[in-house]
Amino acid sequence: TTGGGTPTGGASHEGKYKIATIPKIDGITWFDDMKRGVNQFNTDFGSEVEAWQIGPDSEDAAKQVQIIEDLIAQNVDAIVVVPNDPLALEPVLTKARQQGIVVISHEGPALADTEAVDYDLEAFSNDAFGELMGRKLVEGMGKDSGTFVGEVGSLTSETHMAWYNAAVKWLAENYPNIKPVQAQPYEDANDDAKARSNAIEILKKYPKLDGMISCSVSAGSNMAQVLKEKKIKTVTLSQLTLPSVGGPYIEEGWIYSGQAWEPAGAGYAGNMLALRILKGEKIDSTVDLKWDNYTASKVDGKIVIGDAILQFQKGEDPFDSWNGKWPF
Amino acid sequence: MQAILDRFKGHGHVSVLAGANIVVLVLLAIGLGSSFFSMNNMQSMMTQVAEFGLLAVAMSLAMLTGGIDLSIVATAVLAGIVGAEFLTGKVVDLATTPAPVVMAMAVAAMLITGLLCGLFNGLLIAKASIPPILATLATSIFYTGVGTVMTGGASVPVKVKEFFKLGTVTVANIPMVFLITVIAFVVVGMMLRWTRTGRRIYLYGENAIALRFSGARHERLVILTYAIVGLICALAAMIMVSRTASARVGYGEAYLLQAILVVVLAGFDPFGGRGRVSGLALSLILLQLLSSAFTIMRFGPYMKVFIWGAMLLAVMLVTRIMAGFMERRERAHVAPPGSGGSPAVVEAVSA
Amino acid sequence: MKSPFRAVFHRRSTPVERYLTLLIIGYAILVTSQNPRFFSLETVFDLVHEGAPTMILAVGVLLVLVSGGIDVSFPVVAITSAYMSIKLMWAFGLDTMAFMLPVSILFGTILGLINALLIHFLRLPTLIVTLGTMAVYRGLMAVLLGTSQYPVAQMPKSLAEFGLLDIVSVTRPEGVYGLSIFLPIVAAVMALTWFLLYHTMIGRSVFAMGSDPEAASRIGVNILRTRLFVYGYTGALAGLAGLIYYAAVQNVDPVALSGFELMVIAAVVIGGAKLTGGEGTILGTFLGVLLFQLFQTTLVQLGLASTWASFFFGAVLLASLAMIYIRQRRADQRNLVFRVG
Amino acid sequence: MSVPILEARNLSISFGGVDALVDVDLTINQGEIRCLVGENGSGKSTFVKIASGVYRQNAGTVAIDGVDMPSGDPGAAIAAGVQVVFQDLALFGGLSVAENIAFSYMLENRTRQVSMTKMSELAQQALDMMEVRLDLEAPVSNLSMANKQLVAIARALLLDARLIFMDEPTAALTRKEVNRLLEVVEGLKAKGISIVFISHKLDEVFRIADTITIFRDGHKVGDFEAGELTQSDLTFHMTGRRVEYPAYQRTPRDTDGVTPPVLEVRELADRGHFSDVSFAIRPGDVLGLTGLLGAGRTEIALSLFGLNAPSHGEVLLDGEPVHIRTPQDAVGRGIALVSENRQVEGLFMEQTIGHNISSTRLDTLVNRLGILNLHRERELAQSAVAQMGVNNRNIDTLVGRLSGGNAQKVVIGKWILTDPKLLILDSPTVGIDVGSKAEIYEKIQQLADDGMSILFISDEPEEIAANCNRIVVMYEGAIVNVVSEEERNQPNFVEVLSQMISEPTTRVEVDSAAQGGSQA
Ligand SMILES: Nc1ncnc2c1ncn2[C@@H]1O[C@H](COP(=O)(O)OP(=O)(O)OP(=O)(O)O)[C@@H](O)[C@H]1O
Ligand SMILES: Nc1ncnc2c1ncn2[C@@H]1O[C@H](COP(=O)(O)OP(=O)(O)OP(=O)(O)O)[C@@H](O)[C@H]1O
Ligand SMILES: [Mg+2]
Ligand SMILES: [Mg+2]
Repeated sequence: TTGGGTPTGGASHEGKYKIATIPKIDGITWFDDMKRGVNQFNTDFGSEVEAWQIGPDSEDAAKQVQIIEDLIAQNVDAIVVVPNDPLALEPVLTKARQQGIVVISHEGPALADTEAVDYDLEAFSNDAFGELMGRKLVEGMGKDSGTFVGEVGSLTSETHMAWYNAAVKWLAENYPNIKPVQAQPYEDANDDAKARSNAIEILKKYPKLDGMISCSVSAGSNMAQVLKEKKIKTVTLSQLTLPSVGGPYIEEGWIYSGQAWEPAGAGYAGNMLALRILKGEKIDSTVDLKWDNYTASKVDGKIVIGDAILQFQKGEDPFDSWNGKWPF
Repeated sequence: MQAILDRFKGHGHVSVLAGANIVVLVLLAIGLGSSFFSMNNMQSMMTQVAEFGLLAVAMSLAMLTGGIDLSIVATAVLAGIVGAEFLTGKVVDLATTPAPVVMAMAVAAMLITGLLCGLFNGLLIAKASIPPILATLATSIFYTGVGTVMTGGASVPVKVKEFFKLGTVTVANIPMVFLITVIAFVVVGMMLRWTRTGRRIYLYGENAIALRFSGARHERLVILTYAIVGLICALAAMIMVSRTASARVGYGEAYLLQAILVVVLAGFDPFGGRGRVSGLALSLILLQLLSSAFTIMRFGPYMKVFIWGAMLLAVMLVTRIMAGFMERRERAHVAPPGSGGSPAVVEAVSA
Repeated sequence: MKSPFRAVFHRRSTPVERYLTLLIIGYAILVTSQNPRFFSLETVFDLVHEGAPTMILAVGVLLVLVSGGIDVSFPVVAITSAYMSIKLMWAFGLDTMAFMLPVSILFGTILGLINALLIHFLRLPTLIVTLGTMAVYRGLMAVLLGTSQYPVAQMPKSLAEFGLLDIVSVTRPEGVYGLSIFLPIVAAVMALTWFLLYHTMIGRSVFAMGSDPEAASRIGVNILRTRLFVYGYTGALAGLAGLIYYAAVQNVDPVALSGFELMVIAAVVIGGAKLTGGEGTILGTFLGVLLFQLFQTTLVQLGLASTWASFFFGAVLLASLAMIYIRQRRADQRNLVFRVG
Repeated sequence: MSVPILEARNLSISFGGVDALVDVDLTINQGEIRCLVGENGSGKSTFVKIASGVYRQNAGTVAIDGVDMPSGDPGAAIAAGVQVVFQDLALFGGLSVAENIAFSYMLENRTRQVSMTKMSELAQQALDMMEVRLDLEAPVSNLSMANKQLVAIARALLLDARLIFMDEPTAALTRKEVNRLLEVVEGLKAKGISIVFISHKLDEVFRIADTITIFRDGHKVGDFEAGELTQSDLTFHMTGRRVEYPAYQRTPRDTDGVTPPVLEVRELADRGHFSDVSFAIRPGDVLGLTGLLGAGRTEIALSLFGLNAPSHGEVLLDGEPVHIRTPQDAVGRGIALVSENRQVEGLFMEQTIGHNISSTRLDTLVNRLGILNLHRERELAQSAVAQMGVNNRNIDTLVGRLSGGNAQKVVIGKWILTDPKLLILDSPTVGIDVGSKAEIYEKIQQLADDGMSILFISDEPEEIAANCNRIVVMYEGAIVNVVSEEERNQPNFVEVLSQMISEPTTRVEVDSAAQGGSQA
């Protein structure tokens, strides 16, 4: 299968390829790490590309649209974007592609169904990621019946919901007696204050809770924090987290299992994918994006999927080998 | 002399802005060369300035009355959501209704929503005498709440493809959305200059009490003004929805403070009664030039924030100093004793 | 006979205070009917811990409103000062609250004083001036200090521990609930502010300036000094609130609280502070913040999605404003006072 | 002779186009009572404000005890022992009586900690000095004008001031209250305190003044020993001429008694402001409405203009009962109001003369689309400017640059353009020069002659006597005297009228000025 885009660059391109990476927001740990990947890429391929990252100061799709408009006007060759709101970016990205710019999205699989991107890059299969969350929850609970609660950034977040639904489905099939307390997960808008007050209220409302699956980083770490404050040891947390945020809780035992992927890798791989398309290379059923766990990324239609799930828990690598020096 | 000073007071700011624009353009020409002035970049800037420009002109109207509207973005977003509900097929069946009909309904829905939001603001301000800043603070929270409850915070996708053509279509190389904004500016500018309502808006901003004592329906004027503000926000909503093919709570939040900034920068008096649409246009152009240049120069976002803030403070400082200078000039200019050449025959006697 | 309220506060309760009290009681009953566990000591303890930073910020906002101004820069001042104090703490290697607290408060004060000077000499609406300083403070800090976040593991130990310090705690089968150290801090802030506002000359000058700056200046109130006090004190409170916020959420995020300014102002306004200056009570502010906090945290208990929070808060704010200002409008009509705006 | 307590040299200040003070020298000695007199707007209050540091002068110096004072620093003046009872009082409406009185004292004494008890004690002490009782806890906004005045004086008394300026402290007081105040003033003098006393009531001035300083149009005319002047000398120096305003005589009309009066007010009442007010105005009438400050005259005017809904009574226009609910109603029915506060209610200071004048006529200047006919607007403005004799004929001048008199002509001009049946003038000559005053009188009389009905509100007896053919005197919201045309034509009427105003509770017989039974 091939992507929808027609490579415009090709060997005849003069000068370096300009590839811009646009994070959801500038200056937070996650995207600082992604910038590390972009800079690494810029160093590795400095002879043929000029790669940089530029982002807005708040998670506002309007600001991403503006930046992309400016980049289009500047005739960059490729754009790698982590959209705040994939749908809202569709028109401007479509416009970019019409002007011959290669567009790669990350964490925006919905865009793969549109003309807005050449490819969407996912670090892993969302189903697999969700199943792993479910499996780790059961493992941590150590029993095959009980209740859990779910929390996502927002009910409309495509990836969060994909993970959560996959986890629920897997649990229903394999452990029918482990049930969610309510059909829908809670939402925290990726906001720490909101996540914290949710955690407090959830514990008040469901005193007999056994576990929690959180698909937003804020949800998990704040629950862990509240459990720690209230010294509640009966709730198992299986969740998306960053080592820098969740690491200490894992060490102290408040979080059982954390999952993530490396932002630097996503940044690097996204740029690599863009470069391959720019150079007119054919994207086959697998593609090597030159970063660990992306060397044999699967191509499924317009979605490129790596194998970059990071799972960490106490007593196992890579968590133990990091030993407090969390990379991101 | 006096007349020149008076004229400068009215137009001075506009000429300063025009000068600043020229300086920036020259600097950009030297620094960034022709790439900055490419058709591509011009179109891009026009597109970008479109929706924000509308919000700014809405804010400027509120400021002319001596008020402020903190709900412009919330109004635009709510109007966008209501319109998008049509365009996503929730209200009408897209399969059976022809696209132009759906689009007309959506646009009407946006305009009506905007108008209602504006009217409500106006009523709170005029009939309940709530200070504009508080009334619109409350409604901005409330409209956002309504939008959130309607959508659950989700993005409402536009399924009618023709609609988001509006966001990309160009007429003679000029983006359609930019033309809409230009027309809005011209219409507002003409309204302020040539119509009774426009005149009254200035008078109200200058001295609301005197306008009331002149026998004008001052409350109706306020309601009307905020309704127009709401309507302009609805236009902005139309552009937003077409450019992003969706509507969602939280979109464009940063526009609010930027709009205040650009309007103050344009020489509008926050106390009301003074400001020109031409100044606003210049101020918008200046900001857009700089903003695009900053992206090209790869400035981080916080650097931009800092520069905007510093610019606002600097402009106010300069204005303050200029005003002080004018005052001193006036004092130095000694008027003849008494009330001037009164034709009255007064037998003046020395004591 | 004196009402119990009068006996405690030595003044009549304001209509806004009465209406807010009723509203809060009604709401509490509603929530309790849905979840009896709401009516508990734990709820109070949680409210104290979660609401502390907002409450401290709100007291500062009250002061500004009473003085006839409006300040939108305080969340940025709060975060900037706290972040700065943490950076400095690392530079000196003194991981103790005894260092960070005064430094953060000092920075807050300085930023507040800058606000005051600009407001005084630019003679422009306080909103516009603080809008400018807000952008400058935020931008400058991000450019100079960076925007790295420090989650619990990396944040200063003493700060993280401070956030978890309890003065008493109760152990329940469901967990341990502690009454946070924030309680005495917030209480002290409220008491100090009350004392300053009602029992010192500078506080009375704030009221005088708020109700009629021209008259105040004529009888010899030093307007500049009063402004320096108002914004300096508000900045100091912001510096304090910033650190407490970091301690409470156990996460140092240099861009937190953005957009929070309008919410806090709204809460204070709900509590009856008037934008025209000279009016506002600490009790009203407390009730406004309490209501805000309740809406933020307890909708879950009502089985409503949190998406309703803005809707309800906006509606209550509108009702509050309508009540305050329609009353004022009637009085103005009666007394033939013609007001602008 | 010891160093004078206050010595001002070459003071000058101007506001926009108005020179409020020009090169004024003034010396005030220890323990003297100095009266400043001059017409409205002659610069008396401005002098006070400069001397007390409220305004920063453009030129000149103020020395207290021989020491030059910093310009524009009220704190310094207060520290030097200067206190002011301002014309507009400068009280804090929201704060209590006690706090208002004690505030300056505590500021002055650098009190840090405020105690409500201490404040009440201080306030009581000050009120005792004047032998006055007031509710100390009540907010000042609830007090009557007279009581507010007392609070402001008490505030000054509390500070052992060495020089107290009192700017028209008696304007709102009855004769009885005035007497008590003057006793207080004399008591202060006995303690060696210097008083600068400003009043328009010349009898008061002659009663207490040691020296009288006369201002005219921002210039000091001179200092006079109280004994060396007569009332008419004083008036002459104030106005710069022998005031002989031509008295308005209404020409009787055929329609008199046939058609109903243009305006008739029957038992009109408005709770808290006025009650049981009845009068009628025929075409060509100039009805004078006079009384002390706070008598309720402005409230009546506002009621007739739709800005103050009366609680009781009837208003008839041309014999038809009407309800005037808004100013639009009023304007639509041919009523115009030249309101009391020119700067706030009458003018857009930062707009041009043209825009100010057209502001009442915008509805007739537009086509169906609401587009203004700018050409017609200019014509109208031009004609109004010419008609009113505004000195600056350039209608693009900002109104803020005009002198008070010319600005007032603009206000009257904008209303005359609407061709009203009833023109209400509320204190139209406050703060304007004699020349403009005479012109305005002339214009008013001419309009009345042409058949307009005019309600003329003023507290200046001369002006009322000269311009009105009938007069209503009010006190505390009620009519206490009605003067007919014949009575007005009596000689000596001005003095009689002054007495009617300042002794409202006493029945004044017009012919003999003898005292009758006192009224409730
Ligand atoms: N703040 C001001 N701004 C503009 N003009 C002013 C100001 N204060 C005073 N004036 C003008 O200065 C002149 C002198 O005013 P001032 O108040 O000193 O007169 P006055 O003698 O006290 O009159 P009155 O007897 O009416 O109190 C007037 O023309 C007035 O309109
Ligand atoms: N007895 C009273 N109690 C309370 N307030 C009063 C009383 N008498 C007058 N006032 C208030 O004092 C103010 C001054 O009165 P106002 O100016 O309206 O009266 P006026 O007769 O028009 O006098 P002038 O025009 O000379 O000022 C008004 O706001 C009025 O409400
Ligand atoms: Mg005066
Ligand atoms: Mg009056």
